[in-house]
Amino acid sequence: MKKTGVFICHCGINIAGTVDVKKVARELSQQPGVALAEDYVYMCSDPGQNLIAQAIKDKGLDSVVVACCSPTLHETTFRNASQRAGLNAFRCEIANIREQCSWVHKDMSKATPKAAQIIKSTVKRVQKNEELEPISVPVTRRAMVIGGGIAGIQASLDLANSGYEVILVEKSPSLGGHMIQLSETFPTLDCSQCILTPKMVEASKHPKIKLMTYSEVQDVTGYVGNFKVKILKKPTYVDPAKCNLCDECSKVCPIVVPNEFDLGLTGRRAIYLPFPQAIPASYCLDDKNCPSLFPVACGKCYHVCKPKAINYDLKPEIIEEEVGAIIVATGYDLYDKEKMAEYGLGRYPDVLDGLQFERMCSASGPTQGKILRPSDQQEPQEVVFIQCSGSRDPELHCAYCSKICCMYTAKQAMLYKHHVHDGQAYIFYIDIRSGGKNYEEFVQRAVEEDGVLYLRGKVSKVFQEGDKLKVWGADTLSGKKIEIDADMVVLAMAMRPAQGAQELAKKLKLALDKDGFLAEAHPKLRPVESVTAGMFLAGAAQAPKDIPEAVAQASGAACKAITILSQDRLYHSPTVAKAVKNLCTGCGMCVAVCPYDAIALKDGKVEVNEVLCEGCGTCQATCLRAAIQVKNLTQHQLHEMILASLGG
Amino acid sequence: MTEEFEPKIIAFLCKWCSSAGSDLAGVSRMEYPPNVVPIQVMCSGSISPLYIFSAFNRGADGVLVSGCHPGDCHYIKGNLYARRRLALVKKLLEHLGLEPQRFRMSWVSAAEGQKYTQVIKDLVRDLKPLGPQTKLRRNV
Amino acid sequence: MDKILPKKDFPLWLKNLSAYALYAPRLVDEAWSYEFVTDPARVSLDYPLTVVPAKKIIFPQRESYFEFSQDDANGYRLAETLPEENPVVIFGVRPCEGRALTLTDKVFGGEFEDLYYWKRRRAVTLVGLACGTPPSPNCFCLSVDGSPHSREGLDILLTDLGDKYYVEAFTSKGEDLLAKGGAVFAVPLPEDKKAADKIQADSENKLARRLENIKDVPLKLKGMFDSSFWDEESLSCIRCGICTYLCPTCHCFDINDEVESATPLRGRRVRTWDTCQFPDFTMHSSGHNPRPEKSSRLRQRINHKFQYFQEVWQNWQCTGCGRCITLCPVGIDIVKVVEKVRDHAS
Amino acid sequence: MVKLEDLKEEARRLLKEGKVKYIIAYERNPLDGRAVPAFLRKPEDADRIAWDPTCVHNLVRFLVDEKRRKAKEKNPDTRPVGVVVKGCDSRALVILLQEKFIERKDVHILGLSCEKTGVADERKLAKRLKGKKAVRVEFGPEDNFTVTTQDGAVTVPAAEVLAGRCLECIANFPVVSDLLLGEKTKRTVANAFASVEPLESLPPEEKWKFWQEQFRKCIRCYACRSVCPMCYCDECVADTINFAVTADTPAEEKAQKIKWVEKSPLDSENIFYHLVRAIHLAGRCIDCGECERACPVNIPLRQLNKKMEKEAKVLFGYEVGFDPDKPALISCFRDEDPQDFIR
Repeated sequence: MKKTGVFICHCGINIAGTVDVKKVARELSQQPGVALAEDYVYMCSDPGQNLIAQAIKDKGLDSVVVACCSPTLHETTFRNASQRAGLNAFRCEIANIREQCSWVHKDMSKATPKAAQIIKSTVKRVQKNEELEPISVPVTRRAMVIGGGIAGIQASLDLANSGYEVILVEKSPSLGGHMIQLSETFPTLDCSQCILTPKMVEASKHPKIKLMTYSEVQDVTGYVGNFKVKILKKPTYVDPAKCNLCDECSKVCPIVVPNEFDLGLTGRRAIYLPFPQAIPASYCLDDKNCPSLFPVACGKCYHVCKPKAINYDLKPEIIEEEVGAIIVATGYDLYDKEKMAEYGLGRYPDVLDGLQFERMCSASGPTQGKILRPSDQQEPQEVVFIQCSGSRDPELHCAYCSKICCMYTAKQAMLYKHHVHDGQAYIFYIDIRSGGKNYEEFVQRAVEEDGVLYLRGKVSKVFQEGDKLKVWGADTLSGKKIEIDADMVVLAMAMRPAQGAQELAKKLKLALDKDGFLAEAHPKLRPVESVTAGMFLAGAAQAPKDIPEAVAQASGAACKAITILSQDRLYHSPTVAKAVKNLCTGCGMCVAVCPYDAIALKDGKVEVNEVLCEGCGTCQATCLRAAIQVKNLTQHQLHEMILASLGG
Repeated sequence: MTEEFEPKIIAFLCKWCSSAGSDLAGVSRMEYPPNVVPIQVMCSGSISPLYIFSAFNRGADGVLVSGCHPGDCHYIKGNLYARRRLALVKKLLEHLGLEPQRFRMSWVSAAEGQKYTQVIKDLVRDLKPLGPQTKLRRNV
Repeated sequence: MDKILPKKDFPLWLKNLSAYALYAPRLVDEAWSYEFVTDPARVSLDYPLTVVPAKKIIFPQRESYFEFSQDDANGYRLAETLPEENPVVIFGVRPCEGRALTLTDKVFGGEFEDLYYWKRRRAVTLVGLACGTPPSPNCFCLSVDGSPHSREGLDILLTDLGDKYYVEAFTSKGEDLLAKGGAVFAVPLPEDKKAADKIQADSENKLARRLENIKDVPLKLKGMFDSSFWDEESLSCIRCGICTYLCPTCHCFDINDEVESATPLRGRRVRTWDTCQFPDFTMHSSGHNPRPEKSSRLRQRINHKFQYFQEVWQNWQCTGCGRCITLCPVGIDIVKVVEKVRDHAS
Repeated sequence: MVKLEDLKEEARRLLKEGKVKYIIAYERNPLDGRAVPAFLRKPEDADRIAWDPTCVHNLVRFLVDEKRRKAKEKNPDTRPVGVVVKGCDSRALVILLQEKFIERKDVHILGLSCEKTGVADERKLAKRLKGKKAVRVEFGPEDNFTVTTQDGAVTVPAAEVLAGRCLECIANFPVVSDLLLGEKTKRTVANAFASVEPLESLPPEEKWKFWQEQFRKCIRCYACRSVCPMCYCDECVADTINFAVTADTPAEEKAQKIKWVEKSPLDSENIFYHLVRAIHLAGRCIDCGECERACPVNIPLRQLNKKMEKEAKVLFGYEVGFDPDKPALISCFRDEDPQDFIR
């Protein structure tokens, strides 16, 4: 016979005011396997906890039910108390008779039997609880950060400065991400490159950071604290240690392709320096565009390279690393050009996207900071900025708000005015969203100081007429149709997850939200954690963000990663699924439903990775044969609880 | 005048949303009928059709399964599996001739104490006129 | 006591039997079944064979042994739930089923009488119906020591003479039943007797199926216990319970406690039909199952009917009703199996 | 028209060349003309193969036995087993493949097209013949069956005696096979769920009355689950004792066996059993109709399974038993799955 102790808390009058605790205690003491049932005014008080501990020792209780408030409040308290008295913590369960009973009923004659039933059901459960110990796994105390933009750099620096080794993986040849492309940043108008390059340098020089540019994550296995990753290191064919940035190679290279850094506003050679401040500071031979590499047919760059930094024989390498935590900061890309045909992007040379305009404003950009029409290199006198190009349009484009466009459009209009004092900037907008420190003031400055004309409404069409761009729109405030003969149109394109992020998410087994951004574990309370334990999110990979937000989240993610890396061992709740192998037929339905990839088939039978399992029990309900059960909430226990709840 | 029929209801509440929502109803001192015995599970996705059949077999007059709203599931998508599985259960029970009101599913978030209260009130109100559930109930 | 009953007066007789619970064949969803008679006027014995044999009334699929309870006031309590001895009449029972009851009588009788069985058995009067033509294409009663007009186990035998029945009562229960009919019965004329005799005699020639020369089968079976014959024969068996549940001679049961409420404890102990064809029939709690394969279970069915029962009771435990043949979803044919045993080169 | 000789020839070849372990096919019982399952091992056994409208059985069921037998063998013969399948049977096989219970390499599928007809419902046929005994039923001419009784042969329009499942068939020829005989023209049915509609339209109380009478008849012989290729669990909810135990199963695990349902044929317990069976077959039942055919007391079990098949289609756009690589109905979901019943 089981020896269960039932401890009923009065919670002052919170419970005892509506539930006849003495009566419930009497009733429970009659239950099979219940060795004693006692009530006390405050079970969570020290004397209350001592009462439980004493009873465990004196009566040799093998399980305990504390009938009190919600388990979210004192489950840990009572489990610890039980443990101190020598009872396994998992043999203590809470019956919630306050929030779910005494507080919601007034009639004692009805609340009392309900409380008794809740406790009886809990008694049935606890009597079948296994003794469990937290699952413990060792931790590899290093981290991997994927993405070398501002978020990735920040996360890496925070981790490294806390003493943990970091592998920073960036798929392009240089650190910097999109931030390094920007001219000035809102709301302070400080130069983006000026504030970012020191951080890039710091990251590249940090003894704890292993920088892997031009590299991509190929495969991730393992689990929190113990990931094994395979990283593909693509060859740049140029040894950064030897490259002295003389530019001779580029000069002789016969191949010209659009320059990604300038978003096609300029060209580059097949061997090129990504941008002047690139880290690592080295040229890179782009083997996709060099037609003469396999086999080597041209060889011009090799011949002119004095330091002999070029080596055509380099091969892709797979680097294997072990890490305990992973931060994903893969950033964003702009919405596809082709999808914004209605505004003529890609069709008319003087219709630019926001990033192209940034490059144009940048002192290091294609026009050295002058704002010139790509078509005729003339200063535009009328510039139309169109916000929400692709955002907030559930029918045709993205349903979500890209969040940063209101601010950067204001900034860009302002920058335009600073360059072209007599020009006119128009901004079409749906709403102005300027929530953020000094953001609203910034927008007001654009209107008041720089005379930017804000037009509330959508643009229906942009088309070329002569050397002008006709912009047809509506001002919904005045209700008037608006036609502007613009010299340049700048589209605040929607942000979408970076190219390749989806495939990466698959490799990492991360969930995506409906828009393809990485899904956080909880939208409010776990915003930097991914659904997979040990993997964290930073920056625009999770949702559109501006720089301060991306940096804050990156530091948050680093800190979350440190909560793992700072441990010698990780402890995990042991109420996880377990396989009942002799019932398993290997159909794999549980494998398919597991949100954590914690279940696998081995030799035709199910196997649970206890470290990955979160104990949700979806597998248990899916299995047709009861071959997988969550410990301490098994089908058997639920069956008994149902019976007890119905009074039988 | 006979005493008014008081239905016996089992409510399977997911720990993270609906049980928390029910806790909130308590904390807010909302009031609802005492006919429901809650059973807290980790996720609505863990509710096997067997539990529902069994509850009816053992004399439940009504069964409620409540989970997180779609997209809010603590376990990402358990509630979406539950939604599909329990839709089938509901259709099956109705095909058999069980009154549709007897099996109910709801989404109640941790913030929806008011909604939980309403769900229980509605359920009890709907079940009272039906009287005891005898169709699936065992009578040995 | 022989009588004549005009078919049109059959309901009148039934109406006089209000002291009895009456059962007669009725077509329910295309399947014949012995059903409680609510309207005597609608009873007709013009039917072939029921799906479930009459054993379901005497040896019901679920029989309660006793009720148990435990509570503070009364402590433990057991209350036997013997069936009440209300008289029952079953009409239209085929002679093979009557014979089958004589076999189950042996099993439930003897030194340790099974009261639950006998309470019902003694209360029942069986009005048999001779088979003028075989009610099933798979009838083979003659081959297992029965006949289409066997009186064994029955109280009354009706022989269909077209518009009337030739009625023979040969037990006191049967005679009581005739007495209750009073004037509905006429005295048979000699030609009635002759007609009945002829129908009965002719019926023996109408059986399509025979199972002959089976005298040595028990011995043969004994030698074939470990034969691979059973593997081959049982290949198509799907391990359902049709052959045994619907067999009028099969009588195995299981005993379970059905708990209605754990606290306070309330429930009853019941016996239910069980069958050697279910894999759990022989399952031990240790996990050992002496008859884990369906081959061993088919063997058990044949052995029980054609060897063990002979050894213990000197009778075949089969009355040739053919139900198991007709209703087997995969066409396993007991006649063919036993013939193969007979012809098996040992 | 399926040429039986082609099937026999292929079976003969497979057996002769030792390509298969054995072949599960149909043969005719000479006594009553009905087809029964046959297990062919020798090339000459192929002569026994039958193919006619009495080939009702879903022979895929026997692959479950084969798998169990093989698991116990020390040095199992790893050659595939040949199996003759109709369209519906092949969909059952797809489910077994989908659930990884059977591997494709372990089975050699001899597919037969039911073309424009299907199999006969024995009860309908008996009624049509008004007591006369069929000794042989054959396909053709055209959409008819030729039924031979003691009084000679008659032509019966197939539609009059077709099994209910065939009237609502959505795969008149196998969807997976190694050899496929007969016409491969997809037959379309106007309404694949017509049979459940009358019951669906009844108010709850009348539905209940219908089912109560049906389930009251149940004798729990479990022919329905025994004949079903999908009911391959080692241990069923309906079994009262723990099955999947071995000599070394610990006592705690044995004690985990839940008595969900009593063995007693009480209304409530019969219903419980059939409810569980129906929900466990949701998204798995391919309507071979064998449970309904095997039921000795004629409970219309297809009404339950067909209803679930219909809901899978209507609610979730899920068609059962066509694609072995698809996830099971209940191990996937769509964002747009209906939730109007959730409030």
